[in-house]
Amino acid sequence: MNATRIGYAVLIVLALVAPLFAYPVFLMKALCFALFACAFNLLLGYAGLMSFGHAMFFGMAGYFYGHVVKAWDLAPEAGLLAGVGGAALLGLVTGALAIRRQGIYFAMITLAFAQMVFFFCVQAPFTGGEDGLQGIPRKALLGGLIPTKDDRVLYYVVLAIFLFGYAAIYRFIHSPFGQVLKAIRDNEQRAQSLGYEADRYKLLAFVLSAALAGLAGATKAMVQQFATLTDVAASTSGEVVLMALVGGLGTIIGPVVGAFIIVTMQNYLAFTGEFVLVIQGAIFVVIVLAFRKGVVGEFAEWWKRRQAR
Amino acid sequence: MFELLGIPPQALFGQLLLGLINGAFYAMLSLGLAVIFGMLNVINFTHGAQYMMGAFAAWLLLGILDVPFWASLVIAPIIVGLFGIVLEKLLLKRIYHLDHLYGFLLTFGLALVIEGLFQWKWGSSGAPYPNPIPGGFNLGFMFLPTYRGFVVLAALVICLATWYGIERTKLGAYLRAATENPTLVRAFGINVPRLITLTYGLGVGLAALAGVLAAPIQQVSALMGVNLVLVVFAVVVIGGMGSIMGSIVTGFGLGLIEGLTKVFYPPASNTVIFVVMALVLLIKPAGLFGQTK
Amino acid sequence: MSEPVMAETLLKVAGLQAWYGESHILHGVDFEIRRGELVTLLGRNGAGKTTTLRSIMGILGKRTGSIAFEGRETTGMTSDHIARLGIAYCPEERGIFSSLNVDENLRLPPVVKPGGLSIEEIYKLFPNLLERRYSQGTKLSGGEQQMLAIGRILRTGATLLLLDEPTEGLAPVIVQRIGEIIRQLKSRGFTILLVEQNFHFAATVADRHYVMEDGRVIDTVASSDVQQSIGKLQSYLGV
Amino acid sequence: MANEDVILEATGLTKEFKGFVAVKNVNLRVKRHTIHALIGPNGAGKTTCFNLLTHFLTPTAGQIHFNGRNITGSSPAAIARMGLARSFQISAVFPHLSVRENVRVALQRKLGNSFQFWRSESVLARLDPRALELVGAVGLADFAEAPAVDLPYGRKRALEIATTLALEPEMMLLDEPMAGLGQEDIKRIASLIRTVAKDRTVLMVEHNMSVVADLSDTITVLARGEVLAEGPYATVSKHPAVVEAYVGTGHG
Amino acid sequence: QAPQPLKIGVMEGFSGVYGDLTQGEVEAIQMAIDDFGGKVLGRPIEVLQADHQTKPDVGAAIARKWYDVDGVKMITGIGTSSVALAVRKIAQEKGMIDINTGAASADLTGPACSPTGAHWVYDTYSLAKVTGGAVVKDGGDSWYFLTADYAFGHALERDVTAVVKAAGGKVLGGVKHPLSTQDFSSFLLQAQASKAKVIGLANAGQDTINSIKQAGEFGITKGGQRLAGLLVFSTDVAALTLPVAQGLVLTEAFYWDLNDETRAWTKRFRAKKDKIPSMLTVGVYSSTLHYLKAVQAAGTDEPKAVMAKMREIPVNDVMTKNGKLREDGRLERDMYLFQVKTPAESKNKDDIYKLIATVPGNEAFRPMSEGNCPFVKK
Ligand SMILES: Nc1ncnc2c1ncn2[C@@H]1O[C@H](COP(=O)(O)OP(=O)(O)OP(=O)(O)O)[C@@H](O)[C@H]1O
Ligand SMILES: Nc1ncnc2c1ncn2[C@@H]1O[C@H](COP(=O)(O)OP(=O)(O)OP(=O)(O)O)[C@@H](O)[C@H]1O
Ligand SMILES: [Mg+2]
Ligand SMILES: [Mg+2]
Repeated sequence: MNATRIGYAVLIVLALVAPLFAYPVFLMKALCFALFACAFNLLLGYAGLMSFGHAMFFGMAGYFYGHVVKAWDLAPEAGLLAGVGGAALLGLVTGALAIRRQGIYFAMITLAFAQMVFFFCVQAPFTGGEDGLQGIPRKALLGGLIPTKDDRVLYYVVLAIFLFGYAAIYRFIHSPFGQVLKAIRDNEQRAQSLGYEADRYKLLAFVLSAALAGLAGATKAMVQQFATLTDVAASTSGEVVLMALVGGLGTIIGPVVGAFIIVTMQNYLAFTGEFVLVIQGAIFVVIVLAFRKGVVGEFAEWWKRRQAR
Repeated sequence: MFELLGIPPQALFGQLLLGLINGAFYAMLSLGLAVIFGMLNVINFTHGAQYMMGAFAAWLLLGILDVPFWASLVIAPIIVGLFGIVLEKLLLKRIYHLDHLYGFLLTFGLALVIEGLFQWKWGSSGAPYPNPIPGGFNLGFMFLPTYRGFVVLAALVICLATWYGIERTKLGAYLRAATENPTLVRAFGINVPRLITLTYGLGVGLAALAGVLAAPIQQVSALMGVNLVLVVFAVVVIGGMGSIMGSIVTGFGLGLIEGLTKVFYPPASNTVIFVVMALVLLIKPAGLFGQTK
Repeated sequence: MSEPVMAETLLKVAGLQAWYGESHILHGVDFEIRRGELVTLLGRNGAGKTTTLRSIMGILGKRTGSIAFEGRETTGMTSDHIARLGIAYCPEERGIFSSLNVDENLRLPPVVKPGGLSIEEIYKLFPNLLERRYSQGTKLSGGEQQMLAIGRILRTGATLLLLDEPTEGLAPVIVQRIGEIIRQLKSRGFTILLVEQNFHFAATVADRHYVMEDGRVIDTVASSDVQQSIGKLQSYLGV
Repeated sequence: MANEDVILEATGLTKEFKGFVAVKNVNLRVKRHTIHALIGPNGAGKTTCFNLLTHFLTPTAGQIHFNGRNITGSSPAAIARMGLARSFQISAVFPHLSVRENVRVALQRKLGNSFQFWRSESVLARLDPRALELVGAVGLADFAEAPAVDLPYGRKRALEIATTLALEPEMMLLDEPMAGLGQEDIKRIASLIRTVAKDRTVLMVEHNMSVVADLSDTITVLARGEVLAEGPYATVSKHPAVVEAYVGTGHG
Repeated sequence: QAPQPLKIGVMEGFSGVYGDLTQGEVEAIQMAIDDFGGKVLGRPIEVLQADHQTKPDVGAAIARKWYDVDGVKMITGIGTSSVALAVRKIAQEKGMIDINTGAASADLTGPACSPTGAHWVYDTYSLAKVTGGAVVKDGGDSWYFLTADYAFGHALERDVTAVVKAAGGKVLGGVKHPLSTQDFSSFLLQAQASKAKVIGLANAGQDTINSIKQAGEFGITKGGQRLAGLLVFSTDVAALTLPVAQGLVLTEAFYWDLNDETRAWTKRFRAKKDKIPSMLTVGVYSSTLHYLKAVQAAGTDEPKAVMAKMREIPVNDVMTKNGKLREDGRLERDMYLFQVKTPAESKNKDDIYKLIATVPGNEAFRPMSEGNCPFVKK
């Protein structure tokens, strides 16, 4: 589709010049959440698995990154790897148990694991409790080639990481594996009767999603220079669901838009004082009542209608 | 005398009793949540806010109109239940045909709005509600406030009445059937939308009732229900979704387990419910009392 | 053959159009049923038979045209209202409730008019159900579920029964039994609109056949004329 | 060679649901390259038998051998991969995939690339001709790109058969393949079954007696979970117990 | 050309669980600016406010933007220690000023200290020191703790334990409860069974409020045990009401009814925001006023110079007399030990405390040498 191509091209150009107009730290944070939301959506939109505990991968990866870079004093690349690997491993363990259940039960098991992980983070000494793991140094990447002290330079690094993650998800969805995954989502019994061990496919999807959520979390720790309990908390798991919903389920770009909207909302509503939550809540209500397909979904609809005329 | 891990059995008794009291709240709250989830296919994230509204309604009734606790026990749930009905008619009604994620988004947003407005008006620290039956019994091993004893009894009565209404009456059968296939039940001549509205009102009323009962025990504050929904929903899931009896038994049971955790490993007392949930779901896929379709 | 007395028209459908979302399915369906008649809707897969029944029952989003039951226009009514006028529907997919046991399933639809069958009579018709009366409704075999779906609307006393492929997936003995039941119901004064694929079955019970194609009624065949029209019918149905 | 002839053998198959015995000590032998019908009154346990054979339910007792291998404990997917494929009584398709993709998913398994999440799905394009061929064979050529959810019921059944065929199974279990089909489709699918059965084995549950009479080499009649009779149509349909329990006196 | 305004940011979790504590902080800052004369170095003064929603990354993002883009020179408020620590790192990295009035963590003047950062009102150490010391002196020599299982709870318990032991008392035990516990009866029963004379509440907000309320229900104080609130604010006490909270001892840095000056200030404040100000609200006033004085004295808003002046000039305002900003950023000032009045003693609903002791700053706060602040030479 040509329109899509053009759309992507416009978006990439926009992303490249964005730091000229918007504050780079804000953009980086939004990109991290966007990647996180995409990872979540991979699971929900394409494997039909609704996770209520995705913050455990996102948040833990942040801690892994922080520990590796601060306490062990290793390179940021090692931190990112540790974040991705750690999250994938955590995904493998929790996923192996969780994917045996479906629907709301699956969601609740992931929530349960996330709560346990949260408890662990409160107790474990290296996380710093509610104070968080603070002051992770920003080190240069690629053995000193890319200095990251400058927010604008770091922005392009984060953009590259995001694009890598996004492309990976796109590929997963449009791969032979993705095809089977969609079949399993549609009718698991039937897929089994065709000879597919549904659980293994779901587990792989779960691990991939966890790993990408981990990439997002580790990148965020790199940008923000701290990792805190907020990122492993149930509220963050809820937030990512909201991002996917607000952007539009079942579209691959939807979660990105949703993440930008919610992160922007948190940042700009911050200046409305005590009414932040009221306004945020009201916006959710309006979205459900008026833009239920999400921003992207509604836009696509509008576009289609326009084309039809 | 024999001791269990260094705790004298008498003290353990006391702790179990306290656990039971907390379980009573879980049971009442999960009941409402289960009924609503069953019928509307919506995880009612406003449940905590409605619980809070119940407590506030009682507090306001007392402060402004001098309505005594016992009258509030009836009036407050009705007021909040009616509020729930209005919400249902205006908002929730529009989303039933959608995935239950939208219900999550909508009710979550509503909870933020309601709690935010209450906090704006009455602050975050809240106000105390006087104990309607002060005093207590000395049970020998512990001091039991009379009011807490009353709570357990009241909760039992409420739970059993709800259970009977849903599992053993015709109306309950309509409810259960409409949960599965509202279109068809409607085509049998039953006014399903009204049934749904009333159910939501009932579930909300139950939450508010729990709130009124909690008011004398806890500080009445805008944020008293914030963290409740997840825990209570976990109770519903452990009990087996759609099973009213499951919610009740699990509510009380988890109160006990939580009570024991508070003695043996207090830091985990909020987490233990989730551990139990994971274990139960791994062993019994549909919860303790749930049926597979 | 001539009808001695023209019974009153119970249901009259005229210019019925219906949509599923954007797709236009019925393009003007016309037919009528007189009180006490047994009429079938025949037609190939996808002709719009089920859609017609759902439109009559009022469980379809968008429909226009006229549906008059006992002289009252029902297109503006909600389905619960229509049901209380005395129309009962047995859906193609059966719609057995898994959270109810067999007995509860059977007792679920409220009685809207006197004259329905009693629970005992229904169990006598379908002994399988009696045996499994406390089982979860959806744990029944496919055929048993079909019996349950028919059985439960017999209690309501509705004047007009809409049966969507009641014999699908049933053993021949049961099909025969259902044929007998349908005739019995008719003799009790029920009016029945039957949707069938199984033409041989339909031919044994019906007074009249309407043939549907592409969302329209394209022909009517009285059962007395079936023999003469067999060729035509076969070409319609692709037999 | 005698035993070579039996492709599927179940011995002493029993299934109990909470005190209710749905299948009772059933012995079933299906000969290679035959069409074997399983009939019986509603609730006789036919679908349950299918579920046991493909391990969607675990038998309370009994053994199942397929091609001489004991498959009693194998997973449904593993059984399918061994060449024993099934269809479902309640129609089972992938609603959000197109008709072509539905069939292609079944073809895809043999490629062995189904875990490859890093490759483009364009590698699947070479399966399209075969998928379209199968789609055409069941009369769905005009609907190849339509999402399966939009098909009328009868066409979904046809699609399901095409999908099952795509597995090229040695043996197919078909649960009421004709249910809900119009006369026209019944004929087409009956002839389809006959064609594909030439070099494979079919075990089917079916209530449409003319189809059974027409297609099947052997018939096993189940009633109340037990085998009531077995043999070719001519003998079975005259069997007094079968007539009473199943066929009835009206028509055949 | 009009001179650039000097910008001050106040960041709090206004909408969160501790919302009541920070009520009126924006008004308080405005009062400080008015009291200062509305302008500094001929420049107008502008106040920015933000709600960090108790999320460190939101707080950090705001702080970065304020410092980098909006030209804010000083941020105050910043309750919640995770946010406070995150903002502190950013301020330090950028060489900007943050004056924390809201967070409890003593790390702000310890491992996380910054040359351009200050900790203005209280910290876990001072609360522990004042309450713990006074209660032991008063005969409360055996303790049992109800501790929130969070870093601030642990810090409070640790610090009080040290104080109690140093004063010759003993700690009989304690229980760590999760944050946001609804029901404390189980813990209270354990505390009761310990027979300790004092039950130390090392928790905050709703947790403290509910522990106190339920202690009354179970007749803990009637049974002769005393409650010591280690992180309790006047807003909490007001919310609990005197019948429930009476007898509780606690430490604060401000009380509206201390003297004529505080009463006059409070009257002015209440004309703008009809609430009894908490010590955090007044702390924001105090920090802003002192900062403005320092800017004036330094003749520039350059952070290092301003900070030097802030250290040099003694802090004198409605809440602080001759306070001294130490090198590690700690403001040393007097702290007060209060007891909550009984309903009979109280003249009106705002009349809640009686003063028991005033502890001078050099005793109340942790000596610099023990703080492990990296740039402070031992
Ligand atoms: N839910 C739906 N959404 C969209 N289209 C539908 C839906 N249900 C049916 N259709 C379409 O409406 C047309 C008529 O369907 P209908 O079910 O009325 O046919 P039918 O005559 O009952 O066929 P069958 O004999 O297969 O039951 C078909 O083309 C079908 O694809
Ligand atoms: N999961 C289950 N739990 C309890 N009983 C069951 C279950 N599945 C099937 N049954 C019972 O076992 C019996 C056999 O059912 P089965 O579905 O095998 O019948 P069938 O022969 O396929 O009938 P039909 O021709 O009507 O499809 C039925 O009486 C049914 O009620
Ligand atoms: Mg149909
Ligand atoms: Mg069957």
